[in-house]
Amino acid sequence: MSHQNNQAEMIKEISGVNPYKCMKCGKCTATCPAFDEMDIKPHQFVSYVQSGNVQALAESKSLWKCLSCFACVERCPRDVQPGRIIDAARQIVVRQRGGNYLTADEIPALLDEELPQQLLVSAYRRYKR
Amino acid sequence: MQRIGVFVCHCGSNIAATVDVKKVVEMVLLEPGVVHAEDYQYMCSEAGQAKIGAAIADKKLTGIVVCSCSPRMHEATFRKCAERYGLNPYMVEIANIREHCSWIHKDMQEATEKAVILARAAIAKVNLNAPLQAGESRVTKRALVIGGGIAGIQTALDIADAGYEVDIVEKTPSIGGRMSQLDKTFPTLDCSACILTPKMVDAAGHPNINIYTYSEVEKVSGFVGDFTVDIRKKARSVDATKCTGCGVCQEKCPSKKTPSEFNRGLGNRSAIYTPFAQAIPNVPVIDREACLKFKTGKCGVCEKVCQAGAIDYAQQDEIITEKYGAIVVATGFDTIKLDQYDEYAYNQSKDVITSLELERIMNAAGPTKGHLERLSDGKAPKEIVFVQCVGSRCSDDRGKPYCSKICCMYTAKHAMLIRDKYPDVNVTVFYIDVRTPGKNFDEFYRRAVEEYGVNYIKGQVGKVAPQPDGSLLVQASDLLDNKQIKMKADMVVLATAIEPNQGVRNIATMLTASIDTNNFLTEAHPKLRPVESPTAGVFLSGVCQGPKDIPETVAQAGAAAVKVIGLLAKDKLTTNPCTAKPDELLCNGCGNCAKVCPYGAITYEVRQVNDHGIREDRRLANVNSALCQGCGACTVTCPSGAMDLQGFSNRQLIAEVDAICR
Amino acid sequence: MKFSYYPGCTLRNKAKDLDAYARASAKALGFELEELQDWQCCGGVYPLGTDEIASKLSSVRALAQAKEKGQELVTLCSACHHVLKRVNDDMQNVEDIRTRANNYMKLDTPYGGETKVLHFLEVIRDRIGFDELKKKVVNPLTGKKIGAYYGCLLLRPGNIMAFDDPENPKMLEDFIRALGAEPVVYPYRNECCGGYISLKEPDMAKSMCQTICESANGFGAEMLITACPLCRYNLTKTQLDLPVYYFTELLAEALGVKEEALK
Amino acid sequence: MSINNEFRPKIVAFCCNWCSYAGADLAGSSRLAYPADVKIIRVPCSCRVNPMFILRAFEKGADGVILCGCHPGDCHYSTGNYYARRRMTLLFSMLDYMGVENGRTRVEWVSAAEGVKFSTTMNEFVEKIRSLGENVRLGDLRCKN
Repeated sequence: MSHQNNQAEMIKEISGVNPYKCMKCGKCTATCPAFDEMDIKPHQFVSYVQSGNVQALAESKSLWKCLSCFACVERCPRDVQPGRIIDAARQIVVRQRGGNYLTADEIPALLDEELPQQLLVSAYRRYKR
Repeated sequence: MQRIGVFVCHCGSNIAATVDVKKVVEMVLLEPGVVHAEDYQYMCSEAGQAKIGAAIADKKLTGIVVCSCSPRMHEATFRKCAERYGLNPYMVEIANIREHCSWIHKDMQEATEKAVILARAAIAKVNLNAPLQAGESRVTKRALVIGGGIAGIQTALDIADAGYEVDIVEKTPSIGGRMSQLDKTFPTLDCSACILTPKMVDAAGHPNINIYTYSEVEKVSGFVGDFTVDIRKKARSVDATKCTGCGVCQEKCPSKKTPSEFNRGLGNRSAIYTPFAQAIPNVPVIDREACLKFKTGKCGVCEKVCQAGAIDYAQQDEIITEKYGAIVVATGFDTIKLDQYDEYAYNQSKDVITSLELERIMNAAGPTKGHLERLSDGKAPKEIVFVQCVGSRCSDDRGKPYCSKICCMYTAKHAMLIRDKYPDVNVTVFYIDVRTPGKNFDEFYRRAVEEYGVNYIKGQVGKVAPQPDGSLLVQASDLLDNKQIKMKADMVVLATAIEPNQGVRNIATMLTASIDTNNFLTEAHPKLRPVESPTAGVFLSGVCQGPKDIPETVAQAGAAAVKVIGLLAKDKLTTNPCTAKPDELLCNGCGNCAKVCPYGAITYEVRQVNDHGIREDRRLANVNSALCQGCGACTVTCPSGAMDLQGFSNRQLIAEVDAICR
Repeated sequence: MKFSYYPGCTLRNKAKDLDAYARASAKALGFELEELQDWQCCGGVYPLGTDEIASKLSSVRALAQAKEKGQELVTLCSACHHVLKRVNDDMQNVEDIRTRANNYMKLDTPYGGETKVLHFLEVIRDRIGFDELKKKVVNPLTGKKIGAYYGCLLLRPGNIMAFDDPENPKMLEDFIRALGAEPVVYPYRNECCGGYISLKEPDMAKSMCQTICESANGFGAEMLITACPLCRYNLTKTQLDLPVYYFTELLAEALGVKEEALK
Repeated sequence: MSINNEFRPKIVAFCCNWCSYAGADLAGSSRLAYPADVKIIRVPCSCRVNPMFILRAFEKGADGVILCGCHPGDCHYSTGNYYARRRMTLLFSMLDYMGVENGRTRVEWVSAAEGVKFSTTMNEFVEKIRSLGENVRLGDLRCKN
C-alpha cells in the first residue's frame, strides 16, 4: 500500500496536477475520443490517483490508447487536466525496465510508404523511455 | 497613567484550545498601567459583561482591553458594556486573538506569545486613549432603490408601506426585471406575470413611490442619513405626461429589425418600443441608435401618427439631484456570455439555447407565441437535452467558481412543463449534482423524475455536434453506468451560469460599497448582517449580493426594507467621534489637508490664537466633525504634524508599533 | 519581412511539398523564411511530465537561435508548432524548467522565452492580413467547397496556443474565403484524427477519421485542408473518397506559384 | 524572537478597517494559516499610515512591514488607497536607497472577500523576509536589549 501511495504521489508530481480539484462531473470522459478503447476511463484515472489505486492504472490498457489530444484538458471545468495524469502514469511504466510499449524490432512491420516521420518520433516519445 | 483592566475571552474552545489564556492573563499583569486581568469563557455573554462591570467599579478602571474575537464582531458590544458601567465607550480596545491568532495558528506556545503581543499593543494604545463624545447627524427620510426588478419593487413597497418616500431608479424602460421574462415559477408553477404584474401596478400607484425608468445613478456623495444622488433620466423622446400608451407608434414604426432585449434577441422590436405589453410605465422609448429619424433625419412616422402629440425628438437627458437617508442596491443579474463554451455549439446552432431563452419560447407573449419549436426550422422537437452547470462551478478561466443555485430547480420545472404539455417529447437532463435545498424543492425535482418520466443522467456533456440533418449529436458521459452516451437531440438547453448585472461595479464604486472578485456585493457580515453593506446606509437586496431564487429574493428584499425603515425612523444618528482634529498651535494654514479630504470637511478660518502668550490672528484648518468620516488622509498630508485623528492618533499607532516590535 | 523558420523532420522528408508550397507562397506574399541552422527534431509530441527537461532542449535551442537573430520563429507543421509554443511558454512561466534548461544549455545569455512563435497561418492573419492575401490571389478557387481540419495540436490547450477559439475556430475558414473558395463548417474540425495511435492501433485512428470525414462530407465539403502531415496521413485512410490537401498547396495554387514551387 | 534558534522575523502589517482587516478576519474564520510572525495593526484606511510609522517599526527592530488596503477604486473613502500607494512608492524607494531592501516592504490590495489572498500574501511575505534574514539597517541601537 505504501508503495502505491508513493506512486500516487509520483503521479501527482510528474503531472503537476491536483486530483482533488476534480468535482466528478465526467466531462473528460464525455469528451474522450478514445473512450471505447479504454478499460479505465479518464475520470477514473483522477479518482484512482485520489484513492492511491495506482497499480490498476499501470496495468491498464488505457495508457496506450490515450491520444494526448487534450480535449479533456481543454474542456475540464476544474482545470484538473486528466490527460496529464494519464501521461504521468504512462511515464511511470515506461521508465521502468521493460516497460516500453514499442520496441525497435516491431517497427518495420508497422511501416508503409506514406507514413510520416513525425508519427514514428511521436510514438517513440509516448511509448518508450 | 490609565488604570487598565484586561479581559481575556476563551470563546469556548475557539481561543482557549490554542492560546493559553491563563498565561496571557499572567503576562499582561506585568504591563504598565494594567491593574486588573482575568479570563472568562464567554466575555460577550451577560455574565462576562457583568465581570467587566464589576471590575470597572472595584478597580476604578479608566481603560479596558478585551482580548477576544475581531473588533468587527464585538467592539460595539463591549463599548456599550463599558458605557453601561459608567466608562466612556471609546476607552475600550480589542485585541483580536481569535481571527488573527487562535484560528490560524496550531502551536500553542507560538499562538500564546502572539496573543500576548497583540494584547500589549492594545494596552499601549488604550494607555493613550481619550474619552470621546459621539456627535449627531440628521436623517433624510427618503430612500433610494437602485434596480426595479422583483427585489427592488418589493423593497420599495415595504418601505413605502411603512410611510416613507422611496424612489426606484431602473435603467431599462420598464420595471419588472428578470422575473418579467419568466414564464412559470418553481416550485408551484404559477405564472410569473400573474404574481409580478400586480406588484408592479402597486408600486406604480403607491403614493410614496416614485419611479424613474430609463434612468441611471450617476453620482453619489454624502454618507448614511444624508446621501446626495444625481440621477440621469435619459431622454425618452416621448413626453410621458402626454402619452396615452395607445401603441400606434410602435405598430407604424418602419424600423423593426432591432433584436428585442426582452426576448433575449430571439425576436425583433421596433425602434420606438415598450419592452413588453405590461410595461410600467406604459410609455415607449425611442432607441436613437435604431431610429431612422435620428439616423437619417427622414421618417418622423411616429410623430405623425401620435394623436396625443407626445413624440419629442428634441428631448434631452435630465439630471435630477435628490437627497436620501438610505440606499438599497437591487441591481440583479444576467446570464453569462457563452462565447467561451462553444463545445456546446451555442454560437453554431440556433437550436442550442439558454434556459432564459427557453422561458421566452415557452411564454405565450414570446417569439413563438408559447409554442415549443426549434428556432432553426420551426419544427416541434421530439428529443430535448438539458445540460446543467454550464459556466457554473468552474475553476478554469472560462466560467464562474460558484454554484448559480437556481438552475437545478428551473431545469426540473422546464422538464416537467414540457412533459406535461407535450407528453410525446423525451426529456433528458445531464447533471453533476442535483441541488434542491428549500421547502418543497426536492419533492418538486423528484416529481419530475417519478411522475413526469424525465430522464436524469449523472454526467456532464462534453460536446454538442450539429449534424447535416439538422439534429444535434450530444456526446456525454453516464457516470453511474460508466458509459459514453451519444444521443441525437432536436434541441439542447444550457443551464447558463448567472452573474451580477453589468455596471454593478460602477455602482459599488460610487457607493464605496465592497464588492467581491465575482462582482457580488459584500455583506457586512455573512451570517449576522446579510442585507447590509459594510458601508453604513447602503443595503443589499436580491441577486446583487449572491445567487438566489424568487422566494429568497423577496425575503431579502423585505429584510433590507426593515433595515432601511429602522434607519429612517430615527431623527438623528450618532456619528463616529473618531474624526480629525487639528492642533491650532502647529497649523500653519497651508491648505494641503483640505485638498485630500474626500468629504470637503475641512475649511479655513482666521482665528486669534494664543501662542505662548503671543496673541495673533492666524489662518487655521477647521474640521467639520459632522462631515469628517475619519479616514486620516489629512493627518499624513499635514506637513507640520498639526492634524491628528482621534481614536487612531499618531502616538497611539506608534505605541502599537513599539509594542509589537519590542 | 524576414522570419526564422523551423521546418521540422517530416517537412524534410515525406511532406516536402508542404514546405515547398509554403516557401513559394511566402515569397509571393512578400516575406521570407530563413531556415534555422542545425535545427533538431522537436520530438513530435510535447513532453507533459513536469520533470522532463532533456526532451525539451532541442526546442529551446531553436527558440534561442531565433532570439539571437532577433527574429520571430515560424513553423508549419502542427506538431512542431505545438511543441515549440508550449516549450516557449514553459521557458517564460515555469521557473523550475527555465532554470534547469538554461543550466544544460550554457548559453551566453540565458533564454527566458523571449522569442515569439508564429504559425505560418498566424503570419498570414496577423502580419499580412486576409484582405491583403485576397488581393494577391490570381487564381481564385471559386466554387470549391473546402472543409478546414484543425485537429487538436494547433488549438489546444487554448490558453497556451492562443491560436484561435479552441472550440469554434475561424482562422482556416477566413483563409479559405480569402482564396475565393467556400468554407464548410462542420463540428469535428477540432477533434483528434488519432495522431500517433495509428502506428499500433490503425483501426482506432481509422474510425475517428471516418467520423470527421463523414461529418465534413455531410455538410458538403469536397475536400479537406490541414497543416499537419500526420493528420493528412490518417485522414486519407478512411473509406471515403475525400481528398486531403496541405493548406499551402491551395495557397500556392491560388497565388499562381504552384508550378514554380515544385521546380 | 527565535524558537530553536530558527530566525523568526518581526513583521508589522497595517490593515485598513474596511477591506484588508476584514480579509484577515475571513482568513481567520476560514482557518487559512499564515505564520505567527505577522502582527496586524488596524487603521481606518491605508491612507492613515504615516511613513513615520514604518520608519519607526524598522527603528524598533521590525524585519518587514506590509501595508494592505482596498483594491484601487474600491476604497471606502473613495481615494485613500491612491494616496497610500503614492506615499509608499516614494518611501519604499527611499528605504531601498538606505539599505532596507525592497523585499522588506510591500503594499497589497486585499478585499474583504479575499481571505485566501490575505493568507497567501502573508505566507509569501514571511517567506521573503525569512530569506532576507534579520534587518540590520535603521535599527536604533538604543532599542536593543
